[in-house]
Amino acid sequence: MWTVVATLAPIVAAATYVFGPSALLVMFAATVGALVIEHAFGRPGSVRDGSAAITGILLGLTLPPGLPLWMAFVGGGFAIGFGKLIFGGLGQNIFNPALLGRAFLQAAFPVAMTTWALPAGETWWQLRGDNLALPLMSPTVPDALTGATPLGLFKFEQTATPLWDLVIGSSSGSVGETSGALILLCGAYLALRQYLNWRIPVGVLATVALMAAGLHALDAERYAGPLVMLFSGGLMLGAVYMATDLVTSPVTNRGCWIFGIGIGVLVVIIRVWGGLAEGVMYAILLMNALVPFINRATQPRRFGARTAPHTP
Amino acid sequence: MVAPLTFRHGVHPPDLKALTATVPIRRMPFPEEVVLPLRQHAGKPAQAIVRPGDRVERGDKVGTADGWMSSPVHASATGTVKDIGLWPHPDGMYAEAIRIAVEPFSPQAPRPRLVPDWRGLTPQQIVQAVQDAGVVGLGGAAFPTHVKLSPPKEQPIDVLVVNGCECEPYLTTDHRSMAEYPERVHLGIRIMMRCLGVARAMIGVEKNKPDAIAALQATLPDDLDVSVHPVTVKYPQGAEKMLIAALLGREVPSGKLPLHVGVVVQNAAAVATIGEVFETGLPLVERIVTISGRGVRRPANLIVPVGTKLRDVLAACGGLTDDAREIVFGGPMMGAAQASLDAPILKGTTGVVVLTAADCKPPQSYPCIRCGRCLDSCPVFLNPQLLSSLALAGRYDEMAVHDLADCMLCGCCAYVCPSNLPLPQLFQLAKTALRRRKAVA
Amino acid sequence: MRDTTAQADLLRGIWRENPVLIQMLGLCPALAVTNTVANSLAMGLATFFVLVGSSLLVSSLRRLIPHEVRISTYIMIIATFVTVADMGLEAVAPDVHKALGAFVALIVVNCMILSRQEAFASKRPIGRSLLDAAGTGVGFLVALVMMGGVREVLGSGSFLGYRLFGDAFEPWVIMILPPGGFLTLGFLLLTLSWVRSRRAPESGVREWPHGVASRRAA
Amino acid sequence: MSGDAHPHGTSPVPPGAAPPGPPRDITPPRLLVTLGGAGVLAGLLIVVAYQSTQPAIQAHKAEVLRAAIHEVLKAPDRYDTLYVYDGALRRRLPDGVGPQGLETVYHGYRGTTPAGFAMAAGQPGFQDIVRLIFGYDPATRTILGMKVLESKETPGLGDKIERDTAFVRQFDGVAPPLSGVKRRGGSRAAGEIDMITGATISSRTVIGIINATLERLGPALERYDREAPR
Amino acid sequence: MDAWAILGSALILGGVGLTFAALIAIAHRRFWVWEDPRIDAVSELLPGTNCGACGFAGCRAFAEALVGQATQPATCTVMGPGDIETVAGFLGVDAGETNRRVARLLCAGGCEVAPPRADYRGLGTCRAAAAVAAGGKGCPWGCLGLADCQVVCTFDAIWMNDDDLPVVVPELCTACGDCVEACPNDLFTMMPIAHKLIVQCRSPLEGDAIEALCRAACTACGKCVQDAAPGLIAIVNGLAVIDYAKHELASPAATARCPTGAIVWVEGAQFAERATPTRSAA
Amino acid sequence: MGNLIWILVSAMVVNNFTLALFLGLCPFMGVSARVSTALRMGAANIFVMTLTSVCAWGLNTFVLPYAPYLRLISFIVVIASLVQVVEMVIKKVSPTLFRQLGIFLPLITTNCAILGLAIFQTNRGYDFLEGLFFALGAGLGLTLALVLMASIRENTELADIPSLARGMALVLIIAGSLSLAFMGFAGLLSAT
Ligand SMILES: Cc1cc2nc3c(=O)[nH]c(=O)nc-3n(C[C@H](O)[C@H](O)[C@H](O)COP(=O)(O)O)c2cc1C
Ligand SMILES: Cc1cc2nc3c(=O)[nH]c(=O)nc-3n(C[C@H](O)[C@H](O)[C@H](O)COP(=O)(O)O)c2cc1C
Ligand SMILES: Cc1cc2nc3c(=O)[nH]c(=O)nc-3n(C[C@H](O)[C@H](O)[C@H](O)COP(=O)(O)O)c2cc1C
Ligand SMILES: Cc1cc2nc3c(=O)[nH]c(=O)nc-3n(C[C@H](O)[C@H](O)[C@H](O)CO)c2cc1C
Ligand code: SF4
Ligand code: SF4
Ligand code: SF4
Ligand code: SF4
Ligand code: FES
Repeated sequence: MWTVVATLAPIVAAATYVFGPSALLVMFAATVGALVIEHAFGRPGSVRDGSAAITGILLGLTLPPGLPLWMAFVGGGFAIGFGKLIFGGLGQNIFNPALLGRAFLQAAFPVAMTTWALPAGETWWQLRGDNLALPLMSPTVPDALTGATPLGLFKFEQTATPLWDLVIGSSSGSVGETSGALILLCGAYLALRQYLNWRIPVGVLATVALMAAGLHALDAERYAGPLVMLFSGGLMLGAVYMATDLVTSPVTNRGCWIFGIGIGVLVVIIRVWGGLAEGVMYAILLMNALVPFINRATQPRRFGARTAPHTP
Repeated sequence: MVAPLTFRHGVHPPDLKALTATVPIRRMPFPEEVVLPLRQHAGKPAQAIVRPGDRVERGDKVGTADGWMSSPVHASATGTVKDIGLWPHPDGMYAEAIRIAVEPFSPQAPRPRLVPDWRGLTPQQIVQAVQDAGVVGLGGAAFPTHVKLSPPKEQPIDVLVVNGCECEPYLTTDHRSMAEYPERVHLGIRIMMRCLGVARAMIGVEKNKPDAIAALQATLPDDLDVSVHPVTVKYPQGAEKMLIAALLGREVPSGKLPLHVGVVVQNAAAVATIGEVFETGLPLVERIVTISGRGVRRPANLIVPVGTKLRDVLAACGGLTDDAREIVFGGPMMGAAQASLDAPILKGTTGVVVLTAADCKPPQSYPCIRCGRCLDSCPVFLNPQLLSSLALAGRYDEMAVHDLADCMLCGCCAYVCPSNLPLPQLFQLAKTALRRRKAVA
Repeated sequence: MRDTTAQADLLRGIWRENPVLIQMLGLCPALAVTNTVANSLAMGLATFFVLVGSSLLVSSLRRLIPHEVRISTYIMIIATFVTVADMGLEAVAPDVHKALGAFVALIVVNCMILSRQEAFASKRPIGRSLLDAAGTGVGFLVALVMMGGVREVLGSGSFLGYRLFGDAFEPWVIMILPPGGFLTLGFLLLTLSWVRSRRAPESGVREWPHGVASRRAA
Repeated sequence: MSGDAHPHGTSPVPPGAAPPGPPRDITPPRLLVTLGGAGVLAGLLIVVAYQSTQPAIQAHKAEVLRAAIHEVLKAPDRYDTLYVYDGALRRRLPDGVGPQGLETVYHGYRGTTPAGFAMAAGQPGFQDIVRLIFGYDPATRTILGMKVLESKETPGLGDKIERDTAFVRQFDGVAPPLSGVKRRGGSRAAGEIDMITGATISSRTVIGIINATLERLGPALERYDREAPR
Repeated sequence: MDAWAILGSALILGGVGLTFAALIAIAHRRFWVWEDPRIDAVSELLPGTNCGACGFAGCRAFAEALVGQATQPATCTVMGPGDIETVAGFLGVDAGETNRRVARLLCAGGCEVAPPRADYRGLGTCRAAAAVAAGGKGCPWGCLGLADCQVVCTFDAIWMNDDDLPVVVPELCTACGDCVEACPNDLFTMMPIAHKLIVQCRSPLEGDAIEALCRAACTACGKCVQDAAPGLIAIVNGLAVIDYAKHELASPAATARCPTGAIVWVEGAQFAERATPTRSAA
Repeated sequence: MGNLIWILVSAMVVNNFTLALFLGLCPFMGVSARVSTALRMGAANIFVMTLTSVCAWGLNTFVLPYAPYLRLISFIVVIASLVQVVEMVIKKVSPTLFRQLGIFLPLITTNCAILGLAIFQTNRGYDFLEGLFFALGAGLGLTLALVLMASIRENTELADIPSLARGMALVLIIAGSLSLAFMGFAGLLSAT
């Protein structure tokens, strides 16, 4: 698990570079929240297996940089407590804890969770929002700092964002929505080290790309192109780090294909026809709920089940 | 059809065979006492035909086969029967065993020709001779060879497969026997082909034994269709179903035996033994055993009288090192851990591996994280992840539904499991539990 | 059903067999309308009225009602009271009625009420049935107010409309949304069983091993 | 038979009462009497309740409606209810046609001068149907006001369409067709409505409802307004 | 209007009621399946643990059997005498006589008296241990002390004492037989609580051979055979075997000279909390 | 047509009866332990809901205009009686199915989901076809929720749930998580 933490380091660094100290603070708060709960209610010493840390960091990566720290902390706690420990701790949970934590935050504090800070310009050291709002108190957002996410812009204001900004991640969005290229790199490494099943990210990204291409061909005005779709929002992070959570993804390879493709389809549906600008989180959670089913449906065919054709 | 020369899934554990791969086979001195359990083979135990106080000579029959699915036991040393009673068995329980006090200064010369010369015997007579010689499989289950040699009529056999893979780490028994006694292997093959009336024999040897392959190639008989096949080095290549898949591309139906696809599989050492038995006329009273592992001072390939106590065998190899931790009969993947140094070497004991603390997996293990790697390693394509969680919940009947019976306890899943779960142990206990239930019902 | 004293009949439903927290009956209203304490109270009272009323009628008619049509009859009786309650509420407190929406009408099908008729009122004398109904009704009310309390305090930062934390408080909107309902009840149950486990300490059962347990060496 | 009278005080059915024999024959008459009786009884109860509560309820309903119209028509002195019948507004319907299921429009007057029309309509929003009422004056071709009647939008986001006065005010006196824009600050062109950040969909829904309704009824309104009886 | 409304509604509802009464009456005539109401009543009286110790598939099945006079209330091992009486009285049948049985452990070799010969590092369950070199316990027949039986016992009738031996609390044991099924070494048997003389050993080994492994073992010395009533006890391959058919002849005397205390006279539970290899246990 | 689709989808996922509107929770908690049962329960629900929708439409068009105050009681009585008849039929035809869903049939009859369907359909003035789609969507949504919950619960049986959470607490929290996930469908197909 700590290997995974290590591969997250460059992404964290990039996020800090783009969004300034706020990003670091938010991720830190989320991780602390996760670790505290894990330590309080988890099995003795289970903090050391590193999974709680991963959950926390990944949660942090999915939050807006300007989020008050206490919210991030609450999110981390919820993710571990209700997302994981309730099910019996490591390896037993159904839903991806980090995303469950995010879903909780988004439903609890929709406003704070949909006010997106602009990337840090020359004022790098400046906080990207009211990070330091008192616990339980609402943030006071300096309006100048906020903007809309590329997806929001496209969906609700029909204004596209230059692709290059997306690829290098210099556009407003959640902490982790930085450089897709970098995330892909780390993902490739993890896949090589067999920490994740490459079929899932490939399934997700390919599906999204194909569907987006199709729609774009139909009506370039209404539907964004495949590359924009791929590199905008949390898709990269989700496909590489969240959908691939070993625990909450299918165990069979065929299952992983189905899982990945399903996520891809849902992402496109929610992004294009849904009420929300971004659908990765919900897509993954919904597919998580289906995993028991998928596993059951894709049992391997045991050796010798085929009646031997041999007749000497 | 084109043979793939390997099978799907499986794992690549480091084969730590270097310790003994080049060590020539040597004979160990006779111990003061040998213990001959009557249950050394699959099937019914033999029945003692000697009494305490009797004097027996090396090769004499001391226990007779109890019916067809059984095999006799022969004295592996000249001496007097001390006692017949319960004695620690390598399986951890106690079992009826004949204890023989070995005569200190006996030449241990066997009586001449206890086994008839095979030439001029009919196949049936040869099979009978094989049973009387107490020959059983030396590759694992110690299955009585004569049973294999007389397949039911309705099941025509067309190939004899000699299993020289020896995929377990450390072990070099088959390797050395093939390298040093290729003629015996070929003689054994000749005899078995005669009995089975098959025209074709294939020897499967993993590529990591070039000298054995060379030796066998060099001595190939020109009047028989025998071929040597270097197969991929992968565990469990030696599992007969996997080997058959590799050599012939045939898939043994689950729950069925090799003979259902017209094949008989016999382990290389066992074949060599058959050759030896008919050559020397001495029944199966000793076998080649690899004593290896970092926990033993002088690893070796020994010719060990059947029934020699573990303690004596180890002594013959300079004893244990200080950090020796765990003693295993068979290989580290499938072998059975030993609790008592009094347990005797059996006919089916392929090797003795002494693991140091560094070698054996740490006991600490984590909950399953559903990574699914076990599914990708299981050569019989089961779902160890599901099976293990069912086992931990004690729901054995559902495990049976999920083909627990097909699990051959090869240990691939445990080998890859990042959570270090003792999966085969779980499956083993589930199997025993189910068997008990059936017995009760 | 064991023999019971009058007092037991009354108290049972309030806590030990609380319809919502223990028996998991009548969950829909318990989750749907408890986003504020006021609504919870209104709902609880309406249900109480219906429960008592119909228990009274059912147990007094219990000898006349043929077994085969009992369900229909009970429902008819209950439905009558609900209609009355519905109209009454709408006339007296239109805003609350609007807030509760269809759920006042849905009291008819509150499983709890029917199950009380089936399990108790149809078999016991009037007095007992009334006690039982009252107890259960109060139990329901208690549960609803607990839910409503948690959800309103977190979800709006107020209790019965009084703001508790001042204006800067950031409401936890989720508590008012559907997931909040489920999570709150789940959390309540957790707390309850925690309290219970505190009362009756674990009988030192060894936990079934996860992974490998190292055996004590002798 | 009372349960607690039972010797063991435990059984709902005392020993004697359960004839282990064939089904005790059930008599249709008894069934009919019971259910019928219960029905009649229930009917009486309900109607009494109905009679006694109706006035209050109706009054309240009327009051709510009045208040809404009052708000979106900017306090008219009176209003009369018009029905939309085959594409035209009618004060009274031809005989034989009941008011059920007909769309209603309220025509307000200040003194004797028409003060615009108020009409209610709905469309799916972010969560569920959003229903609102708005006032429109064909003479000036401007919207007079908008009020959300019912919505299940998210508290804190979507429900700003009713709570956020800044948003609601925007509708006073704008000229349809409306169009939603998202500009932070800056001035608005004619017919532009600044949408609520974080609740674009709800905002759009409101705008959509008004546009659609006017598109549907606009002509009728104007015609009626022209030949309206002063 | 009022009068009309009232009458109308009353009529409508009455009509509705009538229609459905009729409908149901018909349906009822054609489809009704009669079911003895006493079955419900009885199953309400039963404990509802569905343990199956009565030999029926759960409490309701038992209730049906009871009503059908196919069995007797007392065969339920969970109900106390009072409740059994209640049921019997309710059905007006005879309760039947209770022969309560409890699970007895045929081993006294806890970790103190029967030490391990090897250190077992594996899954902490008896089943798992038994599969690996008999769990490394000196006596492979003996109790492994890893508490599978305690885990399966749904009635919390088993707890492990300081000596890692399972202690069965007779008052709680319902003879459900789960522990018998659970124990990999078949160390539990169901015994009538009346049987007080028990040989707590299963090893066929004799004399020093076993005493070396377990200080509480039956060494087959035969002293108990002499001390007991003739024919009550016999030595059968390495074990003292009691003929329970003759149990009424039994007396604590038989345990008097047992060198290891393998044979005991049990009142109540077999072992004490702090177990020592004493002769007759608490 | 688009309208019909929206009604279906909205009733199925956006405003899922169980996860968003809290209707029919008792059966949802009760029969969601096994997937097989959940499926059957779902089927039963779809059936009864369609039945209900038709009844409600009938009553709304033919009876209630003349006696509005009888709405609730006539709904419930009609539905209840119809389903009791169905119940008897099933009991006769397939005793096994009856044993599996037996006690729940009366519960279905008188469960919030059914009556709620009727009431919503009335409040929104759906016509016959719209009503059918509404019922279908609601039924499908209910089945979806049931089956998802069941498959998850079967999984958690194998996990060692902390003793505190065993039973309903866990089920509720899973339900909460599901309903969180379903929020992703919010605004689907709405007029954007
Ligand atoms: C019950 C049983 C019956 C068998 N019968 C035959 C047989 O009739 N002929 C044969 O060639 N092998 C027979 N086999 C031997 C198997 O093919 C296999 O060689 C033996 O089980 C040892 O395999 P292993 O070492 O992979 O466990 C039998 C095995 C078992 C367990
Ligand atoms: C996992 C596994 C690995 C095995 N590996 C070998 C092996 O390496 N060499 C071998 O001769 N037999 C091996 N066996 C036994 C063979 O399957 C087969 O039983 C044996 O070759 C039959 O010959 P025998 O009857 O002389 O033992 C293995 C069995 C299993 C289940
Ligand atoms: C929990 C939650 C509730 C929401 N509620 C609403 C809502 O009631 N109305 C709405 O239009 N959008 C709602 N949104 C949708 C998002 O805010 C969406 O991003 C927004 O409509 C886009 O507008 P923006 O580009 O100004 O952020 C909600 C989102 C979430 C996560
Ligand atoms: C490639 C990879 C991705 C992971 N993604 C997540 C994640 O999205 N959320 C999470 O809580 N844990 C994640 N984990 C860590 C770990 O699987 C998880 O936290 C715990 O198992 C609880 O689900 C991930 C682990 C790996 C190896
Ligand atoms: S031990 Fe069984 S389950 Fe595991 S890999 Fe081998 S055959 Fe498959
Ligand atoms: S390899 Fe181990 S951790 Fe991975 S799924 Fe299989 S059992 Fe679970
Ligand atoms: S009696 Fe059996 S199950 Fe119980 S602890 Fe001993 S060995 Fe384990
Ligand atoms: S010898 Fe007897 S008493 Fe001792 S451990 Fe073995 S079985 Fe138990
Ligand atoms: S209260 Fe809604 S189904 Fe029970």
